[in-house]
Amino acid sequence: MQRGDMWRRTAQLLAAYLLLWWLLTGGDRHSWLVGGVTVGLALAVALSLPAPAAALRISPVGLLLFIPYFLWQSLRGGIDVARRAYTPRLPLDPALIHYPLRLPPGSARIFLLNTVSLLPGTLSADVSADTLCVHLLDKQRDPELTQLEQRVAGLFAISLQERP
Amino acid sequence: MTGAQTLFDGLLVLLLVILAWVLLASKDLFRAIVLFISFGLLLALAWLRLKAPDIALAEAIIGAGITGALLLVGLGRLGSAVRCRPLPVRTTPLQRLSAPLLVGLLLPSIAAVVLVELFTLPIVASGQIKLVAAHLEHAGVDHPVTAVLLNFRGYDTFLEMGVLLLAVLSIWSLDRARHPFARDQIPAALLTLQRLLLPLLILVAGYILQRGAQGPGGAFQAGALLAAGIILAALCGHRLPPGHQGLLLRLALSCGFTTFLLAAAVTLARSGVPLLYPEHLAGSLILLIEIAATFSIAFLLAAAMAGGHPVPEAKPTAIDERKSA
Amino acid sequence: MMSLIDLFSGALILASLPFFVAGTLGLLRFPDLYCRLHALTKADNLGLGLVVLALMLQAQSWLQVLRLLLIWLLVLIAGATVAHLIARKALAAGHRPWRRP
Amino acid sequence: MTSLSLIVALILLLTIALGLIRVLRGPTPTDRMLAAQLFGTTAVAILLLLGFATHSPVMTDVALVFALLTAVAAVTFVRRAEVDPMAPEQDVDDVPD
Repeated sequence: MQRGDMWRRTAQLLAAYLLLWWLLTGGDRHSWLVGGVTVGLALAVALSLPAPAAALRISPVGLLLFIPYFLWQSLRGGIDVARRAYTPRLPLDPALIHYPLRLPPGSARIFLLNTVSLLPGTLSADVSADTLCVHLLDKQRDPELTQLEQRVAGLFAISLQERP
Repeated sequence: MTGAQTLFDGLLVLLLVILAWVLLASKDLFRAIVLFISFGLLLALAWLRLKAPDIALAEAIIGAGITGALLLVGLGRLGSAVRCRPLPVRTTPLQRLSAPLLVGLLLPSIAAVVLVELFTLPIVASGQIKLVAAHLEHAGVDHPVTAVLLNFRGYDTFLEMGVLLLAVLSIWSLDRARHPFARDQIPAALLTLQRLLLPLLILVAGYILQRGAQGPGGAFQAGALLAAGIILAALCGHRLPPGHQGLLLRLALSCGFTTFLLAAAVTLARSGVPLLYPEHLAGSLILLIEIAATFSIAFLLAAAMAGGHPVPEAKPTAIDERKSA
Repeated sequence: MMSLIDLFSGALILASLPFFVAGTLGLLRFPDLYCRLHALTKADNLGLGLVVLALMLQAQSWLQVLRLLLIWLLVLIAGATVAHLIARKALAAGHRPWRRP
Repeated sequence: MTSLSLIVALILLLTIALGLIRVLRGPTPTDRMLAAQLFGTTAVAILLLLGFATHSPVMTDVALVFALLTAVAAVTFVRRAEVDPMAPEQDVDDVPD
C-alpha cells in the first residue's frame, strides 16, 4: 500500500470511529476522556490488522444508486422466500451454480459475496479464484447476478474484467 | 397493554423452565450447548423484564457470545458425546433407588421451606435501596449499582477478581494451551467481518465502561466484550506473540486484582479502613480500578478459552512429531 | 389520538411479522441446510429491517435513528457472513444440496 | 403503538419457541446452530420493540450487544477443529492436527 493510501485509510477510520463514539455516547462531554483512549485503541487495532489490497473508494453516485436497488431487492428476496415457506407444497427446486466472477479480488468481491446472500433466491456458498458458487432456491428463476455485479462495480468505482 | 406484558412474561418463564429442563436432560452435548445459548438469550430478556439492565447486559454478552464459544471449544477438546456417556456399572437395587429417593425427598422439602419463607417475607422488600441512595452522593459515581460494586462493597468485586484469577490458574495447572481452531485457510469473508467487528467491539466496550458511572454498564460487561474481541481475533488465526506470553501476559491477567490490592493497601495506610476512598478522589479511583479490571477480565476470559498454560517454546513435542509424521 | 406517523410505523411493525414467522417456518419446513440458510438470511433480516424502520419513524433524535440503522447493518453483515461461512463449511464437508426428486 | 409492539414482541417470542423444535430435532449440529443464529436476530427485534414499548433506552444497548456477538458463537462453530459438521457429533480423537 502506498503512503498516501495509508494516510487516507487512517483518516477514514479515525473519522468513522469518532463518529461511532459520538453516536454511542450521544456527544456527552465527559465521555471524551475514556473516548479518546478507546478510539485510539480501536484505531491501533484496526491498523494492525492486514489491510485490504487497496484503500476503499466508494463512488457517491454509485452509493446513491445502490441503496434503493439493495433495499428493493432485499424486499423482493424476503417476500420470495416467505412465499415459498408459506406455500403448502413447498415450491423449491434448488441447484448449485458456478458464476464466473468479473470483479477483481478484494473488498468489492467480499461485498458482492455478502449481498448475494441477501438477494432473492441466492446464497453464496463458496468462492474460489474466479468463480462464485451460488446456491439457488429455484433454478428456474434468473438469479440476476450479472446485474448485481455491475451495481457493485459502480458502487466501488471499478471496471469489470473481461470474461475470458 | 398489561395483558400482553403478562402473557409475554408468562411465556418467557415457561420457555426458560422448559429449556433448562431439556438442556440438562440432553444426552447430545452439542444440542445441550445450543440450548444453553438460547437459554442465555432468553435469560437476558428476563433480566430486562425484571428491570435489572446491568445483569441483562452481562448476560447478553456472556450468554450470547462467550459461553457459547467457550463451550463449543470445550466440547472440541472433550471429544464426543459418545465418549462421555458413562459406562454401564452393576448396581444394587438400593443404589438404583437412592437417586429417585433423594430427589423425591429433597426437592419437595426444599420447595416447602422456600414457600414457607416466601410467605413470611414482608410484602415490600425495599432491600438496601434507601441506604444506597442516602450515601450515593459520596460514592464518586451516579449509578447505584456501580457505587455498590466498586465503592460500598468494593471488597466483593475485589475478591471476585481473585476468584477469576484463581480459576485461570487452575486451568493453567491442568494442561498446556492449544489453539482450538481449524488451521486451514481463513475465509476472506471472515477476515472482512473481523476488520469491521474488532474495532467496534473495542468502541462499544469503552462506551459500556465509561457509562458504568451513570448507568448500566461497567468493568465486567466491558471486559467480557473485549474478551469476545480477543476470541474473534483468535478465530481469525491471531495468536499471542511468543514475547508476550511471559511476564506481560501475567501482568495483564492480574492487573485488576493488583490495582484493587494497591488501592486497599493505600487506603488502609491512610485512613485505617481498606477500600475507603477519600470522597474527592472516589470517582477517579473507581475509573482507574475499572479500567484495570476491564483489561484483566478480558484476558482472563480469553485465557479460559485457550484452556491451559502458555507454551513459550515453539519446539514441537514428541507427540506432535509423531502425529505429523 | 393516532397520528399518520404512528399509523405508518404500526403498519410496518405488523408487516414485519409474516417475515419473522416465515423465517421460523422455513427453518422448520425447508428440506436441507442450504434452503434453511436462505430463510434465515433473507426473511428475518427483512423483518428486522421493517421493525427498525418503524422505530426510526418514532425516534426522538437523529442519534437514535443512526443507532437503529447501525444495529440493522450489523445484523445484516454478520448474518450474511455467517450464512456464507456455514454454507462453505457444509460444502467442504461434502454435504450435497437437496434436489427435487 | 405500544400495545401493538408488545403483542408483536410476544408473537416473536412464540416464533423462538417454535424454532426450538429445530434445535431439538437437528439432525446435524449445523441445523441446531442455525436455529440459534435465528434466535439472535429475533431477540434483537424483541429488544427493540420492548425498549420502545417500555421507554427504556438501555434495551437498544443490549440489542447492539446481541447484534455484535451472535456472530462470535456461530463463527466459533464454523472455525473449530472437527471432523464433519454434518454427522452427529463424533469422536475427534483421530483428527490429524
